[in-house]
Amino acid sequence: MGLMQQTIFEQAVLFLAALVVFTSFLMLAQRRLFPLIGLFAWQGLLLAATTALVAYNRDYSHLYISALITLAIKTLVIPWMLRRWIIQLDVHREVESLLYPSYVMTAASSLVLFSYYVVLPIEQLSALASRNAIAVSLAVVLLGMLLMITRRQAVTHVIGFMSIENGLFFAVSIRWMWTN
Amino acid sequence: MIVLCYFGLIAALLSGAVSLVLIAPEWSQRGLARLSGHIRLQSWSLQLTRTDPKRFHRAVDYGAFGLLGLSGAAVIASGLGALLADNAMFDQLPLGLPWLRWHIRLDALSGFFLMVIGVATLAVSLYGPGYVRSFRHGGYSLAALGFCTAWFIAGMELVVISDDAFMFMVAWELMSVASYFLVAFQHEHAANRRASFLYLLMAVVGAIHLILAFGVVAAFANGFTFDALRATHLSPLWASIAFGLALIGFGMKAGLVPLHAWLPEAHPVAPSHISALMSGVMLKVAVYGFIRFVFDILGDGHWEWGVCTLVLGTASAALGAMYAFQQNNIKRLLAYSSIENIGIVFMGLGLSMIFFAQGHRELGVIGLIAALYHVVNHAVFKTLLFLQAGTVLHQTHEGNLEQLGGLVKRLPRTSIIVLVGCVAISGLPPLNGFVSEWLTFQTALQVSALDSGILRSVIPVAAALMALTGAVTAAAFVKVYGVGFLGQPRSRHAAHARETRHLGMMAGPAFLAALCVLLGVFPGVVIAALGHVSDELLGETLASAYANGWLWLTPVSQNVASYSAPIVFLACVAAASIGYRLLTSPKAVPAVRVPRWDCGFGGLSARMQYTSSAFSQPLRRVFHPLFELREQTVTTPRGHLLGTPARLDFRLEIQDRSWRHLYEPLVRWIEAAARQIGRIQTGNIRTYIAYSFFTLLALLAVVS
Amino acid sequence: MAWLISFFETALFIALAPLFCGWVKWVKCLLQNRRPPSVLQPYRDLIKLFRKRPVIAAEASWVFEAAPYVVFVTAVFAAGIVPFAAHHLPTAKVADLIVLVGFFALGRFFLTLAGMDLGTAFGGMGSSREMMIASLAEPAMLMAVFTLAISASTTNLSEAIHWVLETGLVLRPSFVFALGGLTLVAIAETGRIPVDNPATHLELTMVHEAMILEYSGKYLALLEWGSQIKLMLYGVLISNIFLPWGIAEDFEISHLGFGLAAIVAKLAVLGIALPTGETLVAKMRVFRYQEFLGFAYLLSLLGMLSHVILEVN
Amino acid sequence: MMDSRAPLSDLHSAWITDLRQTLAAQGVESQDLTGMTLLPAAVWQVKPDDWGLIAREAQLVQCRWAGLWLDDLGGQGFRANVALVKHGGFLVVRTELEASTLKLASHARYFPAADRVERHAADLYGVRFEGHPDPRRWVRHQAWPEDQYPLRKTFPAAGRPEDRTRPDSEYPFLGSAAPEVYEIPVGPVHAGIIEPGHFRFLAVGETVLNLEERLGYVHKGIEKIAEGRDADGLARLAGRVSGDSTVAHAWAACMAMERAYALVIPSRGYRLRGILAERERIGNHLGDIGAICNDVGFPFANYQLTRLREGWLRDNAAWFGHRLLMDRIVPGGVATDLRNEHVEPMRRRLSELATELDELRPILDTNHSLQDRLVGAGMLSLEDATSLGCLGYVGRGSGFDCDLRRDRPYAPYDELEVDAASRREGDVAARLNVRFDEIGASLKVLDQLLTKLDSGPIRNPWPGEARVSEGLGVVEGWRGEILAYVRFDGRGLVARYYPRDPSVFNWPALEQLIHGNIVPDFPMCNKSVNGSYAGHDL
Repeated sequence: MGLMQQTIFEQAVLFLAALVVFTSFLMLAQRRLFPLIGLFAWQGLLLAATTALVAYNRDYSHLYISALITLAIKTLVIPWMLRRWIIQLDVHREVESLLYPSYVMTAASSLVLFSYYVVLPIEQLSALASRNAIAVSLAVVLLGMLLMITRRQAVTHVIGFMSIENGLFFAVSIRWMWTN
Repeated sequence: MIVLCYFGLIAALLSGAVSLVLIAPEWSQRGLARLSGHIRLQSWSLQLTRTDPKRFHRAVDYGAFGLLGLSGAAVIASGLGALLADNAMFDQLPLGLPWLRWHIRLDALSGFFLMVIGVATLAVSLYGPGYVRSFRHGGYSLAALGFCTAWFIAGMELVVISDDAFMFMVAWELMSVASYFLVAFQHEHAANRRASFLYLLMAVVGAIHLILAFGVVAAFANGFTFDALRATHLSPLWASIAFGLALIGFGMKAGLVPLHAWLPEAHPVAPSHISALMSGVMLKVAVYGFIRFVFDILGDGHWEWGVCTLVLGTASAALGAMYAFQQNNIKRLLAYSSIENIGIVFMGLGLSMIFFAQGHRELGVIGLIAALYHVVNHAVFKTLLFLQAGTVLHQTHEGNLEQLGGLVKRLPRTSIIVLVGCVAISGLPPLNGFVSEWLTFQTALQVSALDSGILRSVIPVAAALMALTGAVTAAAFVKVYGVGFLGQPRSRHAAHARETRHLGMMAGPAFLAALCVLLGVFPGVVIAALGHVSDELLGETLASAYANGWLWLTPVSQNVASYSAPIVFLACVAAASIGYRLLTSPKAVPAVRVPRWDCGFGGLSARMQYTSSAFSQPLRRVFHPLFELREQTVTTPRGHLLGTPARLDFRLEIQDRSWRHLYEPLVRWIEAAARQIGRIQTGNIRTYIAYSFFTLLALLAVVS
Repeated sequence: MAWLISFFETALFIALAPLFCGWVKWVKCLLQNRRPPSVLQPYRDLIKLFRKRPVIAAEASWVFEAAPYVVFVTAVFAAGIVPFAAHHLPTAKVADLIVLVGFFALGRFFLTLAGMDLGTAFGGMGSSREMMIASLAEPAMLMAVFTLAISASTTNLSEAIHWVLETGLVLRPSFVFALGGLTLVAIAETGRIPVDNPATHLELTMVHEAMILEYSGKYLALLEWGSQIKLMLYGVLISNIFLPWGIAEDFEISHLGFGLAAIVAKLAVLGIALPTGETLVAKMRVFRYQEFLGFAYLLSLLGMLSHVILEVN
Repeated sequence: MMDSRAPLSDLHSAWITDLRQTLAAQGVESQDLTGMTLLPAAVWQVKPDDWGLIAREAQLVQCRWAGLWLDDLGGQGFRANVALVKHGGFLVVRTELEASTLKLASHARYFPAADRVERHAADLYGVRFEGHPDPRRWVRHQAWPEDQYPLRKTFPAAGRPEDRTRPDSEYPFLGSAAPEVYEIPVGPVHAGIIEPGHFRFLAVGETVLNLEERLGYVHKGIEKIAEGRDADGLARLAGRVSGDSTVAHAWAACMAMERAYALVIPSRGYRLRGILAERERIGNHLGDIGAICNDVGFPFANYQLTRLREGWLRDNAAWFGHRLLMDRIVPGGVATDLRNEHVEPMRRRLSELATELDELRPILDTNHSLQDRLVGAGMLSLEDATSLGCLGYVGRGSGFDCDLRRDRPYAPYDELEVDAASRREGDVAARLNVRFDEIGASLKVLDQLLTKLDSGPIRNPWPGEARVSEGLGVVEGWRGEILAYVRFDGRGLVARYYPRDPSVFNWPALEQLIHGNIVPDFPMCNKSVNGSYAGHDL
């Protein structure tokens, strides 16, 4: 079952999944704090969009609420608070030096592949697309951990931690898409 | 066919014998005269005897290399015959152990490699007489050189046709030992002695692995012939062990990363035509051994083996190219580039093994053919480039790019041939290097046929690294040509170089350059011939590749990918001729010749052009984790620290990482072990007697 | 017939390349609050250069004179392969995407050699930088090509376009990533900001311009034209692979006309996007190229991964 | 209004007293001429043998070495002067030399800043500086023979030019024996429309190992052709020492002449001079900021700032009659008055410019791609800036903070508040930001000046009598402190004019700050220093 056999909604959800991973990668590569927060907000936005899409497609009204809350908290409130925090701490000019960014990126790509490999044998997830989406969520979680490992700044750690949470949340909301 | 092959062998050995007469010129001259007197060549021999030793030497050189050329031609003919024949040919030689005669087998695979050996030998035999002359003044023993060269070539030929493990190993050792002496030929330099020792060490270690590999298979077989080995069925574990040993053994000879460190030390220090043979051919013999052992003797492979091979191949290709780019010595650069090319060959083989093990036989064939195609391509252009590096060395006495420059004006014909070689080795259309790299890419592109998602995503990464390799190789050869041949001469030697007057030194490389073009323009023909090899090994041919006629190369089908080398070449020729007409047409406004732009300062010097180290610096800086870099700038101030310094020194050392992380620990370990053993050897006679005594006791205990 | 159309199309491509360049310059001038020159200015420049008497350094070898021809001819060949207004061309069968990359590499090989031919510091500098960019761009480019080729299971450009058209609009994350990767590679390979500044006069910062610093007259014209073709080629490649809609599927005159109009429209849009991007950023420091092209590689790799993970069975 | 003849205040002269005591303890006899000439500087006359000791002790008390000029007294030997500065207090030490023993101890060992100035003097006077680390020619190129020294009075002003000057390709640049190192010759003819100068890099790949400048291509013989001019003529000449600093150089020369004649000019004249100088400062900084951005391939900023600068220059033309304000400053005051109806438009333009810059600056500040190029590139340490005595934005970008308008304010700055911008980072970004801050500060100064602008005459007539006198003028130009020395010969004509542009001390800084940078960053670093070729070569 390839991409072409799926409905446009399912395609869109998978597309959003890919974008979520992409934001995680960008976060790993970003060395300045403000853009990092921006990326985190974008990830939240994508998450909210995915949830809303699932809600619309499967007609789950409770997911709309979840999407709204995500939008409010992850895209607006938390980034705003982090911004303020950074300005108060006066660390916004700092540029974190990334030792060997290429190694980190290689590790990140391998993690994506690894999560795919790990999810592969799970038989219960009958719908293949669902399985792949779960792989994506796992990848987001792992990338969030990598972000925390490779950085020193506390703010980055917080963002990494919340990006892990994003991954978990994504897995949950995406499950609704393919459950009956 | 076999007879032709024997003829080739005998011609090679005779050439060695001819060279030996140089040991005692006086004696042999007389002997030769007497001998020729018997066969009525009195006048010729008398003339020879009377004339000065110079002419005698020249005659011997021509004789020896002529015989080598004969050997090459014979081997090409017999190889071609074997390649195109339907069945393999067998024979036994009355040599070897009493219970194990030497078995000979000439099939498509050996035929193909015989041809590769033959082509290079032929080119070297044309080139050799002019080149070795310079060694005569250096007081080197040309007899030893000729003798070892002959045995070296004979050894390679024997390896390729041997059909039992015992003969294989004997021939292999013959090849190794002969080439060791060649590496040690100019032994007055400490670096050369070190390189040759390292080479010998690695050859021995490699041979031990090979013996073990054959031993593992032979342990389950009844006999040492390849037929017997082929017939055995090994358990996956033992098969994997045998594969691993073979990979190390052959990989060491072939120069796979990380077993490669000896190669860039050993290959460049030999005389250039020997370097050409070592890089161009001997590495291929190792590839032959690997193919014979893995595809033929072990038979059904596992995909994990393929992944191992692919990973090692990719690493060799990428690192080889990187290290090559950083070299300033032409021959060292070429040696590193051999590692890179062997890497590409192994990538093809690895892909082939993966596809084959996964049940896609027809795709496996593309990989194998891509690898074999690259084998012959590399043999052609690497031999060419090494020979031309020899010419440069011969004419300028300078092998360091930092001291060359401007040779395109001084050596116009040589530089055109080198340019062909550089374009070919950089994998650019329409020459041969491109075709095999294209085929390897096409193999990698078929990953969607595989079930495993991991393989589907790992193989493209390997292919992307191969693209990196290609680009870096192109950069390396832009450096060779741009720094060495273009620009202004950087030293007196380079400024006064002259074109060689020896016709053979031009003819050998020119022959190879023509082959570069032919192999690039008619891939269909080559692939059709290689089909025999794949048919024999995998039971498949790549008929689809030339299904749409000789004009088109379509490895899978025309819809998937197609490349028409002849059309591209024709278009190139047409464009070139139109361009040339436009350039030389009388109507065109002739260009004004003025000095270069010097920013109005008043003249540029040769110091004001990019150097070799400078050219490769950006990539050195980007990929610095791959190198052991030591860069140091020392300035001597004049009076105060802020003025123009009185003197500025710069030192740059670039080393392979494998030295520090693999070889130096190994060497330390060996030295420690030697010290332990040294402790046993106290030098005291009583201790030795004690050893003997206890040994005796132990033996007695065992016997009783 | 097909061959004829193919030749005609290539000729049109070559003829339109300066126009595209002029358009890009025109838009850029407007964006920078300047009064733009006519979009036909590149033609005038080319004509002027072709008429001028070329000046060549006395130290130049034949490589120097041959290189502009090689660069131009490889660009023309590449233009011949890429479907412009129609696909299913016979020329697309002569060479596939990988050969296209090979042609570019061949042109670059000779251009870099020409940069080193005179033995000036600037030429060598340009060549060395060009080779670094090429080495870093090549893997990214190939990865993007691979993503496309594996999805469409062909490296033949016509076939790939056919496949995209046939499957219709599918939201493929892999294609979006590959598009991103290929765009970055295109920026690097055509020497646009932020990798190279085509408008600079500072010898020490140049890449492409440093290599051709010593050229004049018809040689310079050929090189300029060649790079204009290359710029447009990447534009056509990107728009026709990722948004092939509108391209003529057969050789009917009306379809061809529509195809031409479609590609011109797509290029016009690209010609606005490119200078907009260029206006927003400064040229990168030389040793940031690795990060830029590493990012291109990462995008392409993500394309490949999302293809493997999300799009196929 | 401050009297230009006022002697040094205690604040400015305490160190001079200390230094004199230290020197006296070492047996250096010095004759104190303070107050008799060259006010407001302190002046000592010493013996030639003590010349080196002065430098050693001055270095120990951390003086800034601010210039050296020789003077051919015409048959009565030569006089050498060196200017030393600390806390805004000037000390001129001079010595008399016999024509037969024209040699002095070199100061370059203690003050690297003296290196090229001494070579310049050696080339033009034939004086030998003993212990000078660098024996190579500096300014002479091949224009006149070995034993000819054009600044001696015996040398004709027209010179003895050859038909065609040979190229200077034999100059012994620093080379390296290492085969990996190559040389990049750049200039004197550049691809852009800039002044001529030759740069010789030693590099491996992209990494610059060393940079050597070779200037002197715009040596116009300013010092020679100044001889024999009257005051007006000298002011015109001074305005042409360096075209972009025409106001500052003219002002410095006029200040020197006015001090020599003890001429006080009307207060409106001072204020107008201030307005002209600040306008010149802002115009040049606008151009520089744009040019730096253009050199990193960010033409957007360049076009915006060029637009602003163009408007600024057109205003100059409309209000003062010259775009670059050339010849507006004349001995005794200024040549053009600012009409009253122009005051309000000017004030309006000031606030307009401030608004535009407030919009533009955040765009540049937050553009990562731009900041990535500027931040960290071309680092000049405070230590190097101090020993080279870097002036203006170059010194202030590295935290070497000297601004004459604040340290020792001359009219009209003594009645104004001047915020001298300073940064510590020392990189290109810091020099760019100093320029931005200076524009802001200058806008404020202009505003104050416009407020204080009273009515009255703008120029006092130049006194008719001729006298033998000398004067020292020091002003803060847009590049930094400009020093001018003028001696009148007793016929009302100039006998010696020495303008010292700040570029003299900023050019060597470029050689230092390029270390460890990459070749393609050089244009940007060069532009961030933006030394004047013409002002340096004279």
